[in-house]
Amino acid sequence: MGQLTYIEASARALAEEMRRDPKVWALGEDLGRGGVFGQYKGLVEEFGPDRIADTPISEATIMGAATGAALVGTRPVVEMRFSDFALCAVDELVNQAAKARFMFGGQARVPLVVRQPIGMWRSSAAQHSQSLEAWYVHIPGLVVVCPATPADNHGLLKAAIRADDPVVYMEHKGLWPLTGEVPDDPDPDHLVPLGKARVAREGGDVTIVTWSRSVHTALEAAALAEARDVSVEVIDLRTLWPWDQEAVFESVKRTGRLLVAQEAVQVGGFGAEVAASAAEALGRDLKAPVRRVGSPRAPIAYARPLEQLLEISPERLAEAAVDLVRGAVAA
Amino acid sequence: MGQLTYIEASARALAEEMRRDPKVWALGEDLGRGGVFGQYKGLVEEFGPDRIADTPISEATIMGAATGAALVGTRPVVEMRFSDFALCAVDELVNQAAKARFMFGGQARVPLVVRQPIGMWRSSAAQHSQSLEAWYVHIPGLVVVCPATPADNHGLLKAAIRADDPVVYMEHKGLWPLTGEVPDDPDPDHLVPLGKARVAREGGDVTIVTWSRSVHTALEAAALAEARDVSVEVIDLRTLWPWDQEAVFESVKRTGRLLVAQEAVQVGGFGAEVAASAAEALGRDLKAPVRRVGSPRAPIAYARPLEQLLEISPERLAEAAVDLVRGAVAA
Amino acid sequence: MTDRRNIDIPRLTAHYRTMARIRAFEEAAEQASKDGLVTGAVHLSIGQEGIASGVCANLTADDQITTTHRGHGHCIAKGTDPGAMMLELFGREGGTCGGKGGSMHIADFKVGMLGANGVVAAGIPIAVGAAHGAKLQGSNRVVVCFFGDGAINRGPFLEGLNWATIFRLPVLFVCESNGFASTTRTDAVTGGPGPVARAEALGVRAQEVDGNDVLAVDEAVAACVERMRAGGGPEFLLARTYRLKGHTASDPAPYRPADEVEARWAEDPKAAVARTLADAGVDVAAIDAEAKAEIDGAVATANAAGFPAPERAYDDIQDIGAPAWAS
Amino acid sequence: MTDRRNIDIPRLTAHYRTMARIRAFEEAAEQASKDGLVTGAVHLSIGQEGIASGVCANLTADDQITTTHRGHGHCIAKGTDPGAMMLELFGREGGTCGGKGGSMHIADFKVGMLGANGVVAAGIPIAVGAAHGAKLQGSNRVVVCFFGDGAINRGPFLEGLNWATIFRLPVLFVCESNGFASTTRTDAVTGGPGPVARAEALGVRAQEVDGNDVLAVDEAVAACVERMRAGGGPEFLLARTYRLKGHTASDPAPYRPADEVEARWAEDPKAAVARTLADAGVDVAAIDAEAKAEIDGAVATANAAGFPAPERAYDDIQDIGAPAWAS
Ligand SMILES: Cc1ncc(C[n+]2csc(CCOP(=O)(O)OP(=O)(O)O)c2C)c(N)n1
Ligand SMILES: Cc1ncc(C[n+]2csc(CCOP(=O)(O)OP(=O)(O)O)c2C)c(N)n1
Ligand SMILES: [Mg+2]
Ligand SMILES: [Mg+2]
Repeated sequence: MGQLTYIEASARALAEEMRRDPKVWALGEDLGRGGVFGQYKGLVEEFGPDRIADTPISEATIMGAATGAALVGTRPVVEMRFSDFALCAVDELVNQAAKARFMFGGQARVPLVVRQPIGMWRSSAAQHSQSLEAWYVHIPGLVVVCPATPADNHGLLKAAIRADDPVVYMEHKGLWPLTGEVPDDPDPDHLVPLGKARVAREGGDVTIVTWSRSVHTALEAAALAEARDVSVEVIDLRTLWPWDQEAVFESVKRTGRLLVAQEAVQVGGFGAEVAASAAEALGRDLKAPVRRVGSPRAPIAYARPLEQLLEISPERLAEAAVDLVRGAVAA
Repeated sequence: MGQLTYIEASARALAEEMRRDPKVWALGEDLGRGGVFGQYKGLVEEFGPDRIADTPISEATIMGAATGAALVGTRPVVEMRFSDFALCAVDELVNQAAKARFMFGGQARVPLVVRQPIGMWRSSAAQHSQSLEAWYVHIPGLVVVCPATPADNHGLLKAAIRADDPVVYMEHKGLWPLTGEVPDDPDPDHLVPLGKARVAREGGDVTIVTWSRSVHTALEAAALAEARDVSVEVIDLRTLWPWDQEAVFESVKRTGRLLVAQEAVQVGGFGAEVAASAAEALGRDLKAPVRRVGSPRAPIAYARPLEQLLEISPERLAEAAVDLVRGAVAA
Repeated sequence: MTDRRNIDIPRLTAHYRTMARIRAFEEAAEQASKDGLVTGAVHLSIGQEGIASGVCANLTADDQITTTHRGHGHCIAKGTDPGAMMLELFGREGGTCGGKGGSMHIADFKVGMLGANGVVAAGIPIAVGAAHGAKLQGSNRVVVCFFGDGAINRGPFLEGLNWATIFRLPVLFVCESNGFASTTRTDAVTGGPGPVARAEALGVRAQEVDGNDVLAVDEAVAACVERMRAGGGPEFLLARTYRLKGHTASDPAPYRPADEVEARWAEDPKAAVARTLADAGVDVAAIDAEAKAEIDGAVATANAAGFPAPERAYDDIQDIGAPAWAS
Repeated sequence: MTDRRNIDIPRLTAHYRTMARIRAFEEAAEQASKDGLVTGAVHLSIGQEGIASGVCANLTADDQITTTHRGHGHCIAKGTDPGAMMLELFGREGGTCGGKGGSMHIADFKVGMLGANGVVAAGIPIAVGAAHGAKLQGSNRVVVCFFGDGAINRGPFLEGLNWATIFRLPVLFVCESNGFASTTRTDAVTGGPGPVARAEALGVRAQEVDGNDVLAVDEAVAACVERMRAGGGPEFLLARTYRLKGHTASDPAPYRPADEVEARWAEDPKAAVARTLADAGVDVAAIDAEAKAEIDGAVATANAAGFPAPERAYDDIQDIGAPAWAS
């Protein structure tokens, strides 16, 4: 095992897959100089400019050309830079890439990964901070992945690249420098399977279901709650579609309480799907009503104190977890 | 009162508002010949080609130019033809129009309506049938309206045009020919208020919350359920953001049961927000777990029998309503 | 028609056969739409057959095309079986896409037909990407991207042509300029000197051709394909034609004068070829009859075929996370 | 510098004052960014001041502009108070947007500054729409749309210019060609003969100018504005310049050779004006000092100012359906 940052883990994953499979290539703006965050550092030197392709600022065509190139048998990894810019390429992703396999009756597949860095980060303001994972979960044909750790950004990116369908791969900008263990000399086929959640912390009183950077917030909240004698289980979903209902339901059945934590706008966020599904399936088995914590329905402000206000804090999450348990006891 | 179709009601609403306020204008493809569905019939004759503007096939710029024109004080009504094509203009709507007022600290407003016809309709297949209302509900800054009747397509469109923020206005293609009463010689200021639901049918055992064309499916389902001694209340939300929580919660508190019915893909659909909110707020007051009915997470198929399979039927909805009541009795 | 003295009659006859099959298909599709047998929208390419045939005659089976909502002719010219296409229009089992796509999403990957498209101009980046794929794969296949004169006002036109230029990709962009985008005259919404100038400004070698002259199209495209195979990069062809029918099979097109349409019927590219061939002694009526028989058979087969099984609505979505079918 | 014999010294002095204020602002913003006082990304327009000043000197208070992520200079030249801008960069109360937008979303509607933009090319349709609004309102104001050489590869460039042509709108498109789009040389990703040809192919009257020569810009724009006010429709100006700094204040730009940058510093447009004015006896050091004093004050004020009240995160979202603030 070795220590890698979240960003290094992704670069290694991509390099490993490119070595393994000559059909894999990457395209996007500035990749030849390592990409805007350095995710592609060193790759053009190893793989050359055909496979680490610098593109014009043409998001629609980056996405659309990747779709065409995938339809004819290559395996593109698309870099969208900020998930917000992927909004310039929605027809290409949602109307074309996601639907081609189905519309064409299974004649072709669209094996591509579209990397869409998400999240609030250093006063990036309203057009560089969004977390729109809920949108892509709603679109048939797409797989949606949100890694929270370096190990997952290695293993999930590899799995995503090997998937034969379009995968929306959302890294969190705030996690780039996060360091963690990543298998050093891995079995080249060591992947983190898509669709499987991870129990990030075990607990017995309440289950926090979360993903992406909020996993770390939830872990901090769990520590705070523990100090108040509330035992929190934290489930890192890792893949949002398909999400691991089995793992979530097993845990919630055990704890009797579900708290969904998300950085995204709570209204219409993916947390609604998790909460609604649990409420439907587990109904009266719950010891307390399901609960969501997320961002208010507000554009993301620039000023750092306002931006921070929109982030879910460990304190707020811990409070909600404790409330759920205490409230249920009282009920 | 007079009988108008849903499509005629919208044309009359637009004409009335254009007469009232010279700042109102409409833009989109083919409007000068009445628009692709005839929603603009007769308008260019009355208002001329500057105010009923024919545009090139440039959805991004239709939306973006409308945003610019709204910022400087005009009130554009944008026609997107099929909501699916609005996916070519997402940056303009979501990153620009929805956020400008906030990002600029309230210096300017973006009073525009973007009409996005939705829904399955006569084998329109995967790229002409989507119902993506959930996406826009998730975006701060936007109002989202889904009229279900001719009267509402008159009163809500007028209210949307008078709103000072961007309104995503989603008519259902399958409702164009629907006939209904619309005030004949209305008080020019008779509007249907945004954000207020309508009880489409009263009932005591279970509340179906729905919108758009599914309101009519729900009404048929209610009749079927009645024959099985289950009394269904049908709430037509009309506006999805802001949605009328008060009306929904009042009803669900009374009936103790909530069924959300939507034509959209159920996974990540707006129904998840309604169901999760009700589960959170009403919790153990419910006599049965919340329940959603919607489309499977599948692209919309062309063949009519497959398309119909994806639509929610009155039978399926009635079955779910009866189940909810019987299941609860059994529990 | 190109200079008659040097006409290659066998080649022109082959074109005529393709054009007759397309025409017969479109007329049958129109009728089936009017009869309510085809429920989805149908966009006819009647009057534009010369472009489809002239272009695709220069392609090998490996070469690929993308097309638009008005793509039946391109499919047939590229080698798709009209029987499977008619099944698709009828939404039946055995259709090119198993009845799941319909007219606007016909695809036939085994003949290099990478898909029609319901979104104007959306085929452009896809075609460019297919060519990018060919380049990465070291293949010398070429890609043809068909689109209408309405599509040149959407952003992907600029992005796609620029992309093809900078990556020096073997894509032939064919703009079928039929005068209309739905009910709108494209002249009224298109600024500047025209499509050729736009393409050249994006670095793409461009030329205009009479799209109603199949041999002129054929000749121009032969040269384009040769240059592309030699690594010359993208090409653009503006093919002028006219949409002889309405926007869809159910559009009577009241927005244009009858005499305008009548004058354009006099330039029907199929009739022009028929006259030349008849002069050369070819039995064009027999070709027409054969085409009609083939398509009549396709309609009969489609009409008799079953709808796809309901579980087909749930398959070919994605490997993981697809909904489960439970009758 | 344009022919020295006919130079209007007072006008050039006014330009110099504007350029000096922009330069001082950018240098202070760079420092504040390095000091961690400005948390969001800052894109400096150092070396591009001649374009901002040359263009905006021809606009009235009613005229409007849109700009990009690299828009500080345009704001100052259009009349926005640098003090309010600095407060905005610092995310403080009193900023142009109350601290809610930051550098990439500065707007100042009262001086016709309709907003910077965080999305490349997104200002193009907005500017076109603002001009469309002017036409509908019967106003004779004009709109200037600033964007970079990287933006001409996005679809809105084509759509927006075509739109301006067909509706004959008074928009001046100014492409600031500084050689780079982030770390990428724009030459490497831009096909064809260049921006002027692209604009002309879309029906827009276009010309190239030395963007480092403020008087050349001024003169060209004066003529553009005159033609636009007379109803001549859209205009395009390609202003060649160089991005003397990195992409952002934290980009050391290792991807370009030091001697290239050094050579370009020798063409610094501000220094060129300073030389001319000094020759004419103008005290440029005094202007520089005045600019620096103004901006130093702006920084001090910004640094001392309070952050916006937390409830500001919840206001100015929308009239109905906004989240409630509950401390
Ligand atoms: C992005 C988008 N906008 C609008 C439409 C609706 N639409 C379908 S075909 C068409 C006209 C297309 O004109 P053109 O490109 O000239 O092709 P033609 O129909 O003449 O073959 C329009 C506007 C669409 N399908 N996609
Ligand atoms: C649609 C979109 N894609 C990518 C980016 C990231 N980005 C910000 S500035 C920039 C370079 C822009 O280059 P240019 O237009 O030449 O402007 P300059 O920075 O040189 O002023 C890029 C790629 C963005 N903001 N928006
Ligand atoms: Mg056309
Ligand atoms: Mg640049």
